[in-house]
Amino acid sequence: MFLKKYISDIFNAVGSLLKGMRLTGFYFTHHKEIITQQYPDNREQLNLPERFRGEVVMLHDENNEHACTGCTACELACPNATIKIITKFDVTPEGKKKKALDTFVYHLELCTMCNLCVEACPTDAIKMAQTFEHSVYDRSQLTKKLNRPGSKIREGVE
Amino acid sequence: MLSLEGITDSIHNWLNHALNPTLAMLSEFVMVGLCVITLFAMLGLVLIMMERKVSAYMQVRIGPNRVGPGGMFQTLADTLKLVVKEGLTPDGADHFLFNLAPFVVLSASMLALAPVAFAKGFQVWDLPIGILYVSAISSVSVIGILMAGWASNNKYSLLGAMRSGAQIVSYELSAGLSVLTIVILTGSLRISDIIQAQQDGWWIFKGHIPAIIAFVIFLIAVTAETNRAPFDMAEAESELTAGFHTEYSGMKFALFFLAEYVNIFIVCAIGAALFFGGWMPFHIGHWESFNHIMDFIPSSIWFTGKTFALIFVIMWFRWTFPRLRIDQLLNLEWKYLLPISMANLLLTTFVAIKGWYF
Amino acid sequence: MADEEMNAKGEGLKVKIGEWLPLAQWEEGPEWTTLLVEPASWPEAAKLLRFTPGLDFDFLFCLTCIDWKTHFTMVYHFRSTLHGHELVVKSKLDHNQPAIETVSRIWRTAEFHEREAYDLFGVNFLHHPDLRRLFLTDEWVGYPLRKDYEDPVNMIKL
Amino acid sequence: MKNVEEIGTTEQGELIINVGPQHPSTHGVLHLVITLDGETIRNVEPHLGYIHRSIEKMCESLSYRQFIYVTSRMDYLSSHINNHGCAMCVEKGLQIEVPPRAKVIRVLMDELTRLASHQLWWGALAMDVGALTPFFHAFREREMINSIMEETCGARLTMNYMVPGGVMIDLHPNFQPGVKEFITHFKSKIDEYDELVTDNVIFQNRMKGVGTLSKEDAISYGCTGPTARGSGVRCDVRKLFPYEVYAGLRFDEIIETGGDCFARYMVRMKEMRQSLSIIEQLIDNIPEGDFQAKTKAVLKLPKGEFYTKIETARGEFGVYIISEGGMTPYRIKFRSPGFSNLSALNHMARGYKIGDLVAIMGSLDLVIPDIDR
Repeated sequence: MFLKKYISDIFNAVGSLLKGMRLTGFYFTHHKEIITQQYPDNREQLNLPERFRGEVVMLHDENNEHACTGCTACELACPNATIKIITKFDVTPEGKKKKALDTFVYHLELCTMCNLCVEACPTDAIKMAQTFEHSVYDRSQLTKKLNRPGSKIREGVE
Repeated sequence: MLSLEGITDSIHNWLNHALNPTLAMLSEFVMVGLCVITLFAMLGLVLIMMERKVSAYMQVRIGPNRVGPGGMFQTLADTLKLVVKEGLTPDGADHFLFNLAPFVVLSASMLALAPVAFAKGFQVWDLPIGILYVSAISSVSVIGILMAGWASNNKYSLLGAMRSGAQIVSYELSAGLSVLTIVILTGSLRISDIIQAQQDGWWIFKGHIPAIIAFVIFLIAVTAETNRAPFDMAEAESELTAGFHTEYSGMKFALFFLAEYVNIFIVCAIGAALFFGGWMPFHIGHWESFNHIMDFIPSSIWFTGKTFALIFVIMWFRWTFPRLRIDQLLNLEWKYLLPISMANLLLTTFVAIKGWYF
Repeated sequence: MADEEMNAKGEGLKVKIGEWLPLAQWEEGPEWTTLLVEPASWPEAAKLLRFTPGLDFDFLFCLTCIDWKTHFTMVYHFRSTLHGHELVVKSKLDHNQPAIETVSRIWRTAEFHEREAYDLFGVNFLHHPDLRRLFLTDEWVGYPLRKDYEDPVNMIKL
Repeated sequence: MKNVEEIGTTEQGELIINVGPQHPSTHGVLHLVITLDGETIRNVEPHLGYIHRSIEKMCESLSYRQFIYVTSRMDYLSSHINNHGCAMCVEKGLQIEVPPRAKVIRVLMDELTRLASHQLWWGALAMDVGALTPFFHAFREREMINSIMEETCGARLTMNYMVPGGVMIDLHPNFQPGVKEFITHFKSKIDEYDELVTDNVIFQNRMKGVGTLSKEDAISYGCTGPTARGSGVRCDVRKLFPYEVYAGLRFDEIIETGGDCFARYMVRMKEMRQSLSIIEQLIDNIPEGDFQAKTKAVLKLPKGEFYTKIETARGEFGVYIISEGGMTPYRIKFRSPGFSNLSALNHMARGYKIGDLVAIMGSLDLVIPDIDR
């Protein structure tokens, strides 16, 4: 009885081992199953989903106009003080003073891509871009100005 | 033809003709030494590459593919890196033993290469007790491992070395007993005799049941003896970080690494010689015409093919199985492998006396 | 679970605990049946809660401390895996020398949770088997989760 | 050369070893000081705090919308579920009714997260006991879930998809086909998992009878999740205190009574199948409607205390908010499952071998940021 159990133990054990070996053997011979993505080479085929959150960018149209009113809603929504908005006062044609965006400072090194600023923006001036290769040689290069030089607010955006 | 038969003889004759016997022998020493070192380097490169590719395919990856065509020169680049790396010796280590250990391990595997028959008539030293010599020398490497573990002054290394000691001492037994099976059937310890005895068929076929059991045990035991997964207790990277070579870096680490792969090669070559006829082509009894066709394939190719097939199986083990625990490892040896191989030895003796093999 | 059922369970608990602790005080919370305990009577109360048949609060799933600037409040959340009812126990501690008896012998999980509370709030758990800092280094000065804790290096004011 | 006494032994000649903070099998910066008698473990003492960021203190200065994203950084493998728990707590305080569509989306995301977490655990456990191949096989399936998440939520690991009142963005049109493809793919692969690891005799020997935790001890140590269910404790929050749509779903609470590593292993393996069945039940029945309830721009919780619990991949995650009526919480306590599970480690590992310690830690499925917070 002992001997029978001893031998059947050995056979079951070897059987279970062979089962695993069959599986690895299958993958060894079936190279179609390989899932490696050869990253820097496949940049062209690499399609990131449109919702992918890589960094915050400000949308500019062809007239170099953006939709940011400088309301600082994004700055308040940001948990990490990633965004700093510097405002200035423009003089409207009617001679009134109006608050406007001077510089949109964005600290990429502090950003956690949580999307709260985009959610908070009332005029959809900012959005998340799909870029993800952010490495630079100096940390100061990660502090970005999102509004382009000379850009101004689009007509009609309040 | 790739056959190496006769090349050694002609070199020997030519040297003896040109020089006096002492000088001839000395120059032969030098030549053999150079050949062995070259072989070592080549084996290291090829086997590490093979391991990485095998593991990659089993793990649904591609593996090294950047350096050279298909990543072929990856190991060369790695070796280059290891050579130029600084070989650190820890502050509290025993400097002499620490630096000696890799060479002990490497010399042990170099010595074990002596009786391996690479092709027909191509063997460094066909000594009459070849098999015994190999099993004796292969246990010397444990001294190197113990030395490395102790001298590192690192508790992980020490634990790894102790495990390795216990493991190699126990698995020697069943490896030796399974080798004895073939020795009984052949009646000789000389490797060339064992290979010659398989002229009409390999022992795994001729010796049927006892030979197959012995082969399985041999495979398990040598996997354990070379510290390969699933028996890589001495390294066990998830438990002991890297075991006995935790503190080694640079070329000294590379020597350990190299010795591991050369050891695999040697045990697989011995396994091929014992069970698959070494360089002997695939012969079936007295089918002269079939045997003749098989003879057209050079003996060196037969040898390499068989050895690498066995190496592949050992790699296959490594990339499929989890590691055993140290007590389970010893249990397996003392409760399963040793009793089975002893019973198998009795069976073999019986078969050999009765002449019930082909 | 429906609110009425919860309330019924809570009332039942109050009655049951009242039998054992005639002086038990209750706090009206929105969700939990909350028992207020003096630190001095906590050891006996804890034993009662754990070992009284019908109460069997064997599962201490949350242990924390709140700094109310004037005093500390220890909060223990209990559940009974037998009966499924839940209870919160609160104990008011002195702000200058917060100390309370350990419950780590009754609920083993309290050993770690009390070490955490000691580490971050400085509450002294009397007769704790191994009261040391858990997260912070042994040399750390101060207790970070207290409201008056200031650390010019590690705390960044946004 | 120094003798052994000088390099760290106790009076009894036991060896003291630091496992971690940098060690291949602690999966992070866990530091264990273990006392060894030969190969046998006599004591395990965890030293925590290597990545303690004091998230509870951080949250005291963040608004109720902002603090949710921080909790992804605690148990990064079930970040969705952590976020979900926090969102639920805020909703409880504000008495927001979440639209049915958002509820279903949340449950779907939770279960996908649980699957991804268990897959990673499976690979990592196999790697701990020495088999490296399963790790890559597990990542192959996890990659599909990550891609689904990336498409809908915009990120792969720390999604920040849950907001108070619902979810941030509606489901991507590719979500349903993607999940269905994943289900068919994973159903065949989970059998391969069994073939490669579960049935393997070496693996079973490594796991069975190792690190036993009795039911009483599991309760006393406050263990939750698969760790406690492996010891026979009923503690699945989804069953005991159903939230969102779990009450209307058909799934089993997996209970194993072995209490050893293999029982914990089997609980998680079976849970993967249960999660698959939950996803199957919901994927075709996502109700139409809003994905987010209307909420005010600035959330202010009324004065009071709010506690919610949720079942993460590791156990019961509790969020305890004490509000003084302001824009930020007065105090937040996160009851993390890993912290309590870890406290049982010493009890479980004592008397076993070093190799077992690794297996036990693997079977506990520790995520260190979850423990350190």
